[in-house]
Amino acid sequence: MEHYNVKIDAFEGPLDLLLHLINRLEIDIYDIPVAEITEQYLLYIHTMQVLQLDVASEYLVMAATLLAIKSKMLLPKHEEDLLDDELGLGHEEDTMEELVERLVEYRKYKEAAVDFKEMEKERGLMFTKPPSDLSDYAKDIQPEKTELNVSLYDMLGAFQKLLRRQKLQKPLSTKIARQEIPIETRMAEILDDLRQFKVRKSFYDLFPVLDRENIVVTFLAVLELIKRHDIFIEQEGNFSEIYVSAMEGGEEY
Amino acid sequence: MQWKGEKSINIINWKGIVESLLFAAGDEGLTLKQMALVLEVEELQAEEIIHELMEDYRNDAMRGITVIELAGTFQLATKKENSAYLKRLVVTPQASTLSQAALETLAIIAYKQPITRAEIEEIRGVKTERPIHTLMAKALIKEVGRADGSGRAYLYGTTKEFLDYFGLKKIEELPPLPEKIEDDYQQDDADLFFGRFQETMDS
Amino acid sequence: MQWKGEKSINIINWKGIVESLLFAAGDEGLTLKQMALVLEVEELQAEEIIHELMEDYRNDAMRGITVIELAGTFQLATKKENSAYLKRLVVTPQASTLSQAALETLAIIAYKQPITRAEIEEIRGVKTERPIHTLMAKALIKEVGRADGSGRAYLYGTTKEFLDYFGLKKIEELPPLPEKIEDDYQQDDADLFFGRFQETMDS
Repeated sequence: MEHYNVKIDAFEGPLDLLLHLINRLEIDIYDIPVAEITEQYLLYIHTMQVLQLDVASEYLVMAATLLAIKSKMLLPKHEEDLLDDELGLGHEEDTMEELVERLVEYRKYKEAAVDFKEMEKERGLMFTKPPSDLSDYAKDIQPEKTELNVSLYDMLGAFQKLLRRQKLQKPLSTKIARQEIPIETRMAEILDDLRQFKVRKSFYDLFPVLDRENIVVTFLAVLELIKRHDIFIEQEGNFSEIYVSAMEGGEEY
Repeated sequence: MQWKGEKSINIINWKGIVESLLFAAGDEGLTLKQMALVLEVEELQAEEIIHELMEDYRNDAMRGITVIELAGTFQLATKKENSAYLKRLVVTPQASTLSQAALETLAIIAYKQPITRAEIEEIRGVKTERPIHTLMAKALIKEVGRADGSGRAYLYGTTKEFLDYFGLKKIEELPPLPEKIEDDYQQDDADLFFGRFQETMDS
Repeated sequence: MQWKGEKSINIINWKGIVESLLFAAGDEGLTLKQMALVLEVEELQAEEIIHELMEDYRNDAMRGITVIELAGTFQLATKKENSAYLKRLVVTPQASTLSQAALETLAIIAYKQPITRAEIEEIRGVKTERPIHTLMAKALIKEVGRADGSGRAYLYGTTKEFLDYFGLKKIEELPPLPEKIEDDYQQDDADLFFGRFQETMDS
């Protein structure tokens, strides 16, 4: 039994992934082609598993939901179902509608989060100063023994403010940029490789170096090559081997 | 500025005094109430003084600092346009910004407070324990009570620190949620129904 | 102000920039050398700017703050004639009964106990005698021992009253600090994968 952990940070769960797919496929959120979106979604999950990345259980639950909706839509309709359909009460549509409703609701807050990010950035452009040291004015004052009127959150808030407070930078430091493998370089390598052998190659064989930076860059290079129609992907069925081959007459890099 | 009944000699430089107070208070800021107490004037008068001071600052484009209102307090801060120079001078130890998960969670809490974790998770479709911990530790949210029902789950709401962090005067200043989507939805819902109805009729 | 050879468009508001820098530098102040470095000008030019700024402040009697020069560093400070009001600011009971200074100090002690006053001051960057005095008087902290070393400074820790007051059973119940949580956020394969993936898709 595998352990599924919540680890995916750049996609905020299955709803976010679905929204992303809907955007990319330029689908109307209120008119989602179930078969297509399910296929795309599963391809995604499958690719993650191929790359041996942890897939959080929520993603798998959503996959099951999508498959259920899809299969119900494909099933021959019984008479009762037909009746339901006439009344607009079909169960599968209900589930799809529920999903659309959730997507729309979630999207509102996802957009609000974009506003928040912007506000956070704007606020970060303003610098303040710590309170001046006024203790000289307070020498002869005794702290009064009144009741406290603060909460744990006031204390935490005060502490956060302290942590956020900037410190003078001495000396002025320099930053070192992280070295990354350019995706273009990897794209050229993959294409050269495929053209040289002139046969299709297993998707897995494109990942000879198994460090995560390399895996990611290679995968992105493959996606970019597909987008540019430089390579061609074949898969006989769900979860079977994926093959990659070069398209004829592609561009040089 | 001068209040009724005060002698015309020895005019008190209220704006200058408030500027001193704001400077000394730093990022702690001052509320109108505190200013009124220290100046021994009414809050309305304190408000008038601070607004005059803010006006002066606004009218002088050469100033490098300005008066801002954050979470119900007034404080002095550097102008945004000088941030490039300030970044060369200072390091902010906790410059790390909030993660996407934390921002989404915070947005839901900000607009729907008070709200339980289960309700947040229902909207996001994923577990939200960790973003909530982060937001609590950063004092951006707090427990504001308990929900009714068997679980008696904690209800979360935003804090004063939240307003400060995002540069807001008060919670009402939040940009409105994009409700337009909702309207589209209503309409499309009807379209969808009629579309399907038609299909069924035609088949 | 404009340097020789510089184009007349895009005149930089040097005085404003220096004012923001001085403001953010606070009590530490800035030397001409630091200013010159940040502005990327010669020290002589920095000196010219700061003197113009000081002149402006001198000419405006309404200001509550001023630029002072102390041992080769320049800093903003409140005007002496307003000190009576600053004193009142300290004396005036705040809306909450603990000041920001006391709350900060309490948080540092709570999370880093046992800790000496010098260590707290290192974190806060200011003298902390008074907040400690206040917290002791309110029985939220106590002396829990002496540090090793020549000074044998007092070590401070929180009290049972502290726990009672904030409704904690034991000190471990304090919400974890953000840095601790951030450590857990070790970027993993999936993060990296999706992060880069989205960058590419969005580009």
